[in-house]
Amino acid sequence: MADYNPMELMICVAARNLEDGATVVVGTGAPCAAAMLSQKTHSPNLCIMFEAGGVAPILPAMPISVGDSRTFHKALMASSMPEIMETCQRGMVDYTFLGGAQIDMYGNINSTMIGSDHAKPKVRFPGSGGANDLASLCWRTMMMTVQDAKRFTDKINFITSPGYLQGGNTRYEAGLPKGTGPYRIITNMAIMGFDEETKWMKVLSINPGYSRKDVQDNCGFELKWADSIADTDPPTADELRILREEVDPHRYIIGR
Amino acid sequence: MADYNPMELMICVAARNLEDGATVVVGTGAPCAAAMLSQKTHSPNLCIMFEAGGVAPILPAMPISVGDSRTFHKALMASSMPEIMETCQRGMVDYTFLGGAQIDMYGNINSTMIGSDHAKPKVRFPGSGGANDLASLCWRTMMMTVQDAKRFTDKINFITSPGYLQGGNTRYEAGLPKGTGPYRIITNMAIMGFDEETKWMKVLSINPGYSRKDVQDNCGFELKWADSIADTDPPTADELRILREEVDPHRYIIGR
Amino acid sequence: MSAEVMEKNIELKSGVNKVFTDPDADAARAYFRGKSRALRPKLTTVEEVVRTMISDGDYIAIGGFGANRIPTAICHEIVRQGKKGLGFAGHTSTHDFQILSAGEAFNRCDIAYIIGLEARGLSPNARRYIESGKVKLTEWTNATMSWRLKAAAMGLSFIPARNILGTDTFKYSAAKEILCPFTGQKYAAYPALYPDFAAIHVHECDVYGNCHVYGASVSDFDLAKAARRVVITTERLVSTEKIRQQPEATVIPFWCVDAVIESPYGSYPGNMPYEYFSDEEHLREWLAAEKEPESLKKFMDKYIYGTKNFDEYLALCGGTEKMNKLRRIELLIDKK
Amino acid sequence: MSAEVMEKNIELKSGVNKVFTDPDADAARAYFRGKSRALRPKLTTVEEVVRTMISDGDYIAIGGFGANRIPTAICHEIVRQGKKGLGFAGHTSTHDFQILSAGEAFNRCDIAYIIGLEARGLSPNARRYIESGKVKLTEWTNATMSWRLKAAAMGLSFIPARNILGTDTFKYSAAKEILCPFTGQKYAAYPALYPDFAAIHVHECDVYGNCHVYGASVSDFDLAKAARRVVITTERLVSTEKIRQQPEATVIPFWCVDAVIESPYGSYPGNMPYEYFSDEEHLREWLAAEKEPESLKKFMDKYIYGTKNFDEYLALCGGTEKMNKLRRIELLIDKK
Repeated sequence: MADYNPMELMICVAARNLEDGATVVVGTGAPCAAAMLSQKTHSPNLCIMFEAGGVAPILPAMPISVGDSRTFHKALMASSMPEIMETCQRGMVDYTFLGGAQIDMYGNINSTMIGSDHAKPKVRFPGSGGANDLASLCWRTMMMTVQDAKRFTDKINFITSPGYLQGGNTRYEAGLPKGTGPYRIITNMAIMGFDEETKWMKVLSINPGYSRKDVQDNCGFELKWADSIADTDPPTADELRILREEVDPHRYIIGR
Repeated sequence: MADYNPMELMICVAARNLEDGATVVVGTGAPCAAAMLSQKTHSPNLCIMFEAGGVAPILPAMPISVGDSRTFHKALMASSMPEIMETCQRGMVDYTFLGGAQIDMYGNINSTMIGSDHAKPKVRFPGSGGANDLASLCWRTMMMTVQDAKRFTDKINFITSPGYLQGGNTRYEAGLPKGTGPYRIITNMAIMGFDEETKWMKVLSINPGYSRKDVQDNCGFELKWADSIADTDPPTADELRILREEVDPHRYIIGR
Repeated sequence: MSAEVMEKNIELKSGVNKVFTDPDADAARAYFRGKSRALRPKLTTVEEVVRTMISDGDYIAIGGFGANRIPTAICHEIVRQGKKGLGFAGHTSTHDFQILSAGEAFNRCDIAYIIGLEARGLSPNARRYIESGKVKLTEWTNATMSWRLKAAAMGLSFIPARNILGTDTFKYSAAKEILCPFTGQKYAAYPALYPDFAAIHVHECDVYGNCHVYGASVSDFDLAKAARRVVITTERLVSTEKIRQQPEATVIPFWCVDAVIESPYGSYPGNMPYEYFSDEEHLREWLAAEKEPESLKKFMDKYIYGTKNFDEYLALCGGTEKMNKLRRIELLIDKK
Repeated sequence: MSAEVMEKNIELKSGVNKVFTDPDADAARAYFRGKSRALRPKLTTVEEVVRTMISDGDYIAIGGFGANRIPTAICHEIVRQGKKGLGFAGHTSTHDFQILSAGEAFNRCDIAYIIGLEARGLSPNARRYIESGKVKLTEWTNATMSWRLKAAAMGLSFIPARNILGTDTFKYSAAKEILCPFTGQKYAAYPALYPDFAAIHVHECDVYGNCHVYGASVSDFDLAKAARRVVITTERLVSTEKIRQQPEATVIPFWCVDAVIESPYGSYPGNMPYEYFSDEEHLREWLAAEKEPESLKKFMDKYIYGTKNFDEYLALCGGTEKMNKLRRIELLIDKK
């Protein structure tokens, strides 16, 4: 078995979830790496989009900003933020990736603040940026994150970006587009999906080297479990080689 | 005094109403000729716009269509219909010209149909096109038309484009932008404005060779009269020369 | 929402006519979810597109403005294949409307501008067709149709605007009055327009459908997004390398496009900016032929039903020599 | 409107925070009616623009995305002239937000993205400023801010959209829920954003303000229309003849623009597409200096308060040699 770090594992798992011919809006960092790896393995025609307007670039290097020159280098289109967001709203974007300081059992994500007074936050983060938009409007939202009991919490301080809100049908009752929502939460320990009815986070497979107990102990709420829990396939030698040599040769992301 | 025909008179009068530095959306024909004449006499920086997207072209010839190549020949911008219409809606367009089969005392215009059954019109016309939009959204609407008692009617069959609707404040109560409305009706016989309070059509000046009686007899409703009725200044020799030699040398419009 | 606004809500007016298409954004999303966004070559033929991408009863829209930059070959083929019962977006339509009316291809129509050919006059046959009462009509305006397409392009079911209020155009539309929740101002609300099918003619595109358009764009960039199925006819194919050299010039992206057809002189007898001017002589021939149903039938037999495809039509109309002449007019080398 | 919909109206939610600007479309129209649309030369200086076109308390917006294609000189000068009490559109803002925070220039902020510099980390000083409670905050998102500007560019007072519903982002916004009058679907309604002032950096424009922009345009074309007063800084002036050669490339028309400034390297230390890459070293220097208020004061004294203008700042940062280096990175000749 190849040796790899948790970031490499998460990127490889994420890449496998992006099928050929799909559209994905990514940010900088790990999501962009996952999309690039996917293109270089099984999805040559995965269409990568950036919220500032870049569409299907030939990425010469990792972008530093989702609006920098690299995001539309030899692109098929350099458009605008409304163009990308409206393409999402129209239902033409399949996937996106989000990050955040907290996530709850329904996949709601906080990237705004810690504390209880919005006017004077204890800790302030950047806010939604495009995260709420992409979580609201793309068909399937994924997250890559290191798992711990503080981050995976049932006491989320602020719902910046919608998961399944209060579970069940509450997401659609709130007015968000039908059929959208969190799809996969990819952590260093496991891969989670969501129960079809309750929309509660549900473990689908456990990563090599971790146990059920590890996964539950590092989560601040009770996890549901799929009927049969698979072992996550570790990164293949090919995936690792391409990721290390072609996608992120300077280890900007996988070296973190 | 120079010899001229009614179309030439109307175009010259219309041109005088377009001041330098203003914006005007025009169609083909007489309005376009008026705007061009205005540029070549006193308003070199009159900005001419066409609803299909052309902005400030250097017109090499009379356009046949408001979307043909001439409307954006060496233009400052070749944009889109929403761009032009939204510029109007934002309050950046000063003038427009409309035509129609009927006009009433409040400046409402019919270019849709004659008859009473919308589903099976007695006579069908093209409909609004951009006319309703421009009448709704530009600051000041003007009309050039030959005057007769059938066309100037208090029994308009269909209000395609809004004038002052039922007079008074009804235009603004209906939700149309404040301060907009019909400004001048330029006919072969007279120039009309609208009463500030009642918004009823009001004669401002009478064209050479016509009497008050002519003007009223060729109007299907009772006209109001300004306190002092001026004589319309006839086209000057300069205006006529430029109109005939530079604006419409082939007499496409002034030869009608 | 204040009691005052709620009370006002009760008095809000609606147009009396029909919305011919479903404005529901989730229904559109459900369709778009299944639409291919794969970067695959899409070259095909006019015959194939009209046969497989348009069914009787579909609601269609045609790009361009008037006779300028229109996909004439598609309009001909719709008539040639005898499509019937279509819905039609009569938005800045002139020669396209004239062709489809000659084939009596549609039975319901959203009207912004119909039956006219601008300064050229009115189409006698299109006028007869509309006055016959055979076509269900809903009134709108050019801006309104643009905004209905924009609402769809944005993935909405409605959009507010400030025109048409208080007029019969509103009364015979399917618009509804609404109030701004922030200012209380009255607005017209328009239902999003998601056509089943759209055909757009462009200057250049690659085999995937990434398009360049020069000159005024009218509403075509929104139309390409709003329509469920889109065919691009293009003056010429260009390489994808050329597209990638200037990504800001891509105005319609490949994922909107289902089919691509190379169609030189494709806007004939209309004007194609920077390429060729309209053939005013031939357009006059159309109008003259339309005066009587008999002469129109003869004309249509000769030019549409009697030709196999658009190339034959071009040849009948004067071929390369005529096209060169129209190019010289467009480029201001010759006067028309 | 049906009784059912009316009943539902009563339950429609509103965000709890403030709209910092007047969304009223007629108020905006009244301003735009008086705005000059004359085709007149508009060349001026950064000092003059900031002195005469921005008053304390105004609401301002800055073009570009993050540190990419931003009008840095205008941001510096706002701080240098000590403007106070501004409202700020925190839309895709990074280095611009960092500069204005260092000058404590604003006291209310519409938030989409603030205090961060994307992959580079968070600005310690901007974070302190926001966590101090000195700044009134209303939450939005990137798309929402884009759509608020689009609503203004369209001349509306509101626009509907399908994001943020059900979240705390909605709760701490000033949005309102509304229902589609056609489908009954719930939407978020956003108030149009008409900023008092906007500064946008472009690649090329003429003396009248007709602009070319290459690469992603973010929301700048809508921003140019939405703002009451607009200044364009440009990498280089071009002739109006060049503008007229390619009218479809004009993305901001002259009538939106009140002032034009030639500002080569004007997006430094940010990235200008096709021109020069960002100066990551200098941006790290900013972040390091911000760790303590004392070191930030020293840094600001050196780079902003101690320089007369943006040219002096560029010289301090390495002048032509540095700019050439950044161009080589941008063009992929050198690795960064």
